[in-house]
Amino acid sequence: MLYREAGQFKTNYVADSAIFPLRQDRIGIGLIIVAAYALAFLGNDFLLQAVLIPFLVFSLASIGLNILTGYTGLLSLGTGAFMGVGAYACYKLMTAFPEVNVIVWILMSGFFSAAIGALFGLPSLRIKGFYLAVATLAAQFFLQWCFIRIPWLVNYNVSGALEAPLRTLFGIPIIGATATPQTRYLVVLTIVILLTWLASNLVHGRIGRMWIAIRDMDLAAELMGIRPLQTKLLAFAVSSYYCGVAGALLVFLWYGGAEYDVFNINQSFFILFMVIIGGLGSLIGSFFGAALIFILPIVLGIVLPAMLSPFGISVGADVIEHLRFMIVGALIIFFLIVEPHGLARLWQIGKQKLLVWPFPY
Amino acid sequence: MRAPDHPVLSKGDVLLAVENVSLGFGGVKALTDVSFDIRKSEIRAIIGPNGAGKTSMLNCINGFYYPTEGRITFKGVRRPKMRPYEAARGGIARTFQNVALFKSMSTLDNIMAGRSIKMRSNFFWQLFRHGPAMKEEVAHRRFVEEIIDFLEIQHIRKTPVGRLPYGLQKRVELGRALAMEPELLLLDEPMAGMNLEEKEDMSRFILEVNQQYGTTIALIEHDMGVVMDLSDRVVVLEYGRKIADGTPAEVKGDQRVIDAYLGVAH
Amino acid sequence: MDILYKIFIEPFVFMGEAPDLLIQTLWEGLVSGVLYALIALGFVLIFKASGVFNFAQGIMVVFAALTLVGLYEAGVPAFLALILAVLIMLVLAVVVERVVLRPLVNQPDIILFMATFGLTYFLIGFGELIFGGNPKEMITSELYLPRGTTEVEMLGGFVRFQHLDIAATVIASIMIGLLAVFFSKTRIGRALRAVADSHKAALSVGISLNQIWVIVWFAAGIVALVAGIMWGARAGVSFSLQIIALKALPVLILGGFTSIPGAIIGGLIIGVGEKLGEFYWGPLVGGGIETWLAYVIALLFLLYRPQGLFGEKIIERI
Amino acid sequence: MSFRKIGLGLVAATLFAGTALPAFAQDSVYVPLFTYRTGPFAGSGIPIADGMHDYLQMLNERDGGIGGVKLVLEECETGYDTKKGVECYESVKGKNPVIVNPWSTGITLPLIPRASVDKIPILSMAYGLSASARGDIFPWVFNPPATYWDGMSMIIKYIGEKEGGLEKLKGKKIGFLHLDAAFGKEPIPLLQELAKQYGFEVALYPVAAQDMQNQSSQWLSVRRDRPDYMVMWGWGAMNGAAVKEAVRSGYPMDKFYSVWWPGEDDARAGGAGAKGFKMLNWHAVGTDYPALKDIQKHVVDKGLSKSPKDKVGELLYNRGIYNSLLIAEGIAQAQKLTGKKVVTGEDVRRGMENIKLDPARLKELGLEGFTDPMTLTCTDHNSHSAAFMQEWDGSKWVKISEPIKPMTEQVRAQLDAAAKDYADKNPGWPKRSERCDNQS
Repeated sequence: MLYREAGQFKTNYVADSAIFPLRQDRIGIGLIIVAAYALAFLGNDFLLQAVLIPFLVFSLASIGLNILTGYTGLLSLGTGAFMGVGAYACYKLMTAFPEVNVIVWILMSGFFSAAIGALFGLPSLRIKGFYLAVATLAAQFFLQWCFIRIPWLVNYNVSGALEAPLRTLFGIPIIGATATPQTRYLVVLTIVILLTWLASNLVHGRIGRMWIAIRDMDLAAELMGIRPLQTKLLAFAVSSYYCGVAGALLVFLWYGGAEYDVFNINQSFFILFMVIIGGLGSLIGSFFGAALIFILPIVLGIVLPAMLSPFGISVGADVIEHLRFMIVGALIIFFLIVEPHGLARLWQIGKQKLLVWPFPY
Repeated sequence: MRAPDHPVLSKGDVLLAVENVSLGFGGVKALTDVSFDIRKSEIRAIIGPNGAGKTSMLNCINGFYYPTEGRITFKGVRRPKMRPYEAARGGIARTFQNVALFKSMSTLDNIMAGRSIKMRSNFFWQLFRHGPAMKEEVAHRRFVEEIIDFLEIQHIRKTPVGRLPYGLQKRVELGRALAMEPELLLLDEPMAGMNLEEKEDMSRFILEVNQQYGTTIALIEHDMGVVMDLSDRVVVLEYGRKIADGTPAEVKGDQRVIDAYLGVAH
Repeated sequence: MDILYKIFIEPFVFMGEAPDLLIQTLWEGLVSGVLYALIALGFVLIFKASGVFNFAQGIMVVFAALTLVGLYEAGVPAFLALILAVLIMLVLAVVVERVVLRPLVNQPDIILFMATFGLTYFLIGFGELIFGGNPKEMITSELYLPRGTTEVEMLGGFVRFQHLDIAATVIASIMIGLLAVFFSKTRIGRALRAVADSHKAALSVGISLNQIWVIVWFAAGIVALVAGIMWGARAGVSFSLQIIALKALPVLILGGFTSIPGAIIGGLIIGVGEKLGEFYWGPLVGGGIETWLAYVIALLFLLYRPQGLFGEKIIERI
Repeated sequence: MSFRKIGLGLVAATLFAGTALPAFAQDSVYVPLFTYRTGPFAGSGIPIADGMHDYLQMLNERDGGIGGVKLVLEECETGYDTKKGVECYESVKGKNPVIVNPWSTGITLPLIPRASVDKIPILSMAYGLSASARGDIFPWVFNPPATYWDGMSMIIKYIGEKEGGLEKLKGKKIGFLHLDAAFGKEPIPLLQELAKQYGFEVALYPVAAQDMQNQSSQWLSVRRDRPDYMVMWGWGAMNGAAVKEAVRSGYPMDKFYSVWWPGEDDARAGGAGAKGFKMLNWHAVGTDYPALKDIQKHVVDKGLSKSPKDKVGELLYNRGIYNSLLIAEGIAQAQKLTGKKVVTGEDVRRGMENIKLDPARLKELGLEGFTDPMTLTCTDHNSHSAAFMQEWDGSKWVKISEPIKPMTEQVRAQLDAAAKDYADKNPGWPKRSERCDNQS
């Protein structure tokens, strides 16, 4: 009833090429953003610190990988390492120039991973598909080795790990032990909203069309004057930028210090799951995917024991973990079978049905 | 958009010259010593039986394959090892035998993608989708809408092309090629698999493009009727060799062409 | 200059000085190469016949070995356990075909690839649920696999050959030989090749795709079991083994995804290459380069030959 | 649109789980146990988890808890994965845990800065950040009974004694096989310092986590370099694989030493050839102690344990017991200090600083001779206890040395430098303001 296209006429091309042409969609997005900010004051520490902050961080990384794999069609298994580059770059920058606000460095750190990402994207001109995926594994393992072998990257810390020194914004701590989950959440939320908006602008414009063109039919794209190497490298760079910023947020605003192994191959797979389940080539899908892959196991960990206990079955944490693995695995297969284009497609179909509800024809 | 080092050509000048081109894959020869030219503003047909090397010829012209021997001169300049995107930027557009649209995009976006090389606004403005980026987007949108009107595909503007019937897909593909404002338009079997009505529409579009914008067109087509009606000159290939070249009437009367098409032994 | 000397001269001088160590290194590389190849073979079988890049091959190796050892620990005699493990791999193949592959027919490659990720997760959880997460010892002696070492004096030193490694090499070679015969001489094998070339063609000559898929997954399961026994005997059976299975990926890159001889030769190149690299050049940068060397070798190689060593040259058409 | 409903349900469930924490009865103490019975390190994790759980469960069954207060035990599965570990921490944080034991250096590091803010003490028993032994700088972190530097110095000392004095190490070569991670790399500076001091040579053999079970290159290098001794800092499947490779490559096992993490299974992996393999340890193996008998009686025989019966009393199982012994002592001391029965994290922090495991106390606990006496103070959160060397005789561990004291001087230097480094690099690191009941 409320979700209707009727009566909204576009009188110019600017309005017609808006990202959310429907007024209801714009209102919806606005409401979600307001609600997200409101959660900072309504949610408890567990919700903010253990659920929402990581969810946002992973969503950002998923957007990054989605730009590469979803929009440009280049499969990458090096996401974890590119996130790591961002985190290590951010640590070097913020300790070398403590006087500059750390938000600047978080946003700058992405440029380092963008450069590294573009470097490892070079083979993409000649290599395609799974071959390219294995090539990105080279980046994953090589960079991981660098993280652990170059003590300069962690300022020769004895712990050999990234530490999160106190950093403030307007005098309020945002990084370090004294930063409250609330402020961290607000910072992460703001950065994620900002970067999502930029990504959405990119993928809806000329550059986005070029990426999709390369993905859908790379030869035809080239015959239309789209330079394949530049376009692919741009995708690698932008994608890695997002992953890098996500990596910096992950270490400094979520964990508050981490070892190199948080950027291991499993992290890469983890993000890839999110992208695939959420929907290749969809920004909103990145959020759905992150929600399903990250939040679902947490919920299962809470719900499963509660569900089993009425039957007199009390299970250990390990069995819960096994069940979590099995359920997540089965769900991945289930979702792929039900909707190979991911949750985003389901969302879209739902919206379309809603548009014409209650008369489907 | 023409690069300054090219001479300004007028109608009838040689736009593209193919000289002694051969193309081989390993032991297989797809083209052998083919020479012909395409003049400014003409409609040039390339015909021949299946496997004659017609598509390979187009692939050589727009840089998708490099000829093993011979040379191709475009607007008086010979570019060895020209990459396909360089050809596109030089003004050669192309449609494909099997439709090669960007399936997940809408008709509008497909044609807009054809404008990519004409768009200049930088990455920064793209990020914000404001200022020059938005202005440019709207200007090109206007141009694309003209093409959409011209091809009479307004009603499918926002439909993903993957869902369109074949005939319409071919039309969208033509639109995408036109969006590049090419000097030379290569059409690879633009009417394959179409019914009579669709063929008539497509023929009309081709003629109009040629007449209105003066675009030079090279097309591959199997329907001899269409070829005879549309084209100014015809080149005939068989087994990778040129067997005839001339006006439709000349070619029609050529014994070798008749043999090739009817399969008479020499 | 010093660094150039260390990179280009010193390692070779050392090779000459201690030829026994060189032989030993080559032998170790050969053995791990064969074992990598064995894992890669599982990937190739499935990719060849169904176009699926089976990420779950690594966990299948672990799962097969765990089943074997788990059954034995539960009191089943060793050889019966072996037969049962084979049967369980058959069941797995049938289930995978029914539940995963059949509903996903004609989906893009990446979707099938992701589905095998789901399978991996499921098998990790399932395997740990049933067999527990603690590492187990492979039942080498019960399966009459040889133990012990032969020291051969040569070249002014000695080279140690583990009997187990020799056995692994021999068994792997036999496996590969059998598979080659299977593919080229039997009716089913030829059908598999037909499927690999074209699904439609296979259907048109009356070959059931479903059967073919069960057969290749079963074959891959057997290969996984053999790989699991060999790796398990070398390093113990535990879930961390599946990470080693990733090493099969650069092997595949080198050999091409569809070539059985490619997998073998790729495996040997990677195995020998990474051992030589680690042993002679690793110390220059503090060692541990083995983790990425294989991938970098594969990457450099790809730049030179994008379709792999034995992959067919791709002629792009449009 | 059932998916959306499911989604909404999930979100609601999360919100609910997050907000409405199960309210524990006021007469109990909540002790979360971070365990990893899954993942690549499960081989080490399972016996430790069993030991930790069974000892505390035994206290519940036999004594009704500690000081009459029941312990609420809850395992949280980390899989040795930092992400899940941090998630575990967040999920237990709201339930007023009295202490947290992360059982992974990777998980410990992010928790250290949080501990003082959340007022939850961290027990990282002989792992984690070595510098946290300094109670004056890290009041909330405890890592008894010895740091990795202590461990390294003890091994070198033992080797030196075998050679007939540390000065005899001159010209010898010691190989260091370690997990290529912060944990494995930590002792390197001390090892190099000692090498300089005593004139021996060090060869490093890093093993990457993903190549734990594929060590043939490292052992080839060992054969090339011919180190006189090998020292190992490994974890999980790495230990077993290393023992196997050592046997395979014919390295003399009696010259192969390890820090305190290998278990029986790791040594067994090497078969008969593993005989002579040595490792450092600070507590007994076996079940010949009243407390362990009680565990068998009250927990294992009642089917309350997950451990197979024959694994009770094995090395890593007893390691878990030691960990729980410290937790229980921390709680008991806290009760004594505060007079409260239901203690909080802040109380247990004070309690930990008052742990004094002297022979009398150990006897009281039914663990006489289980371990050497150990004392924690406000400044010393580690105690730098002595450990002994034990040898694998082919079927079990045999104690072969008296307690070896760490080289206090050298360790102290490393420790102070590291603590200073940490505080310097984390400006704003709070000065200790927590009260001290046990000034040493």
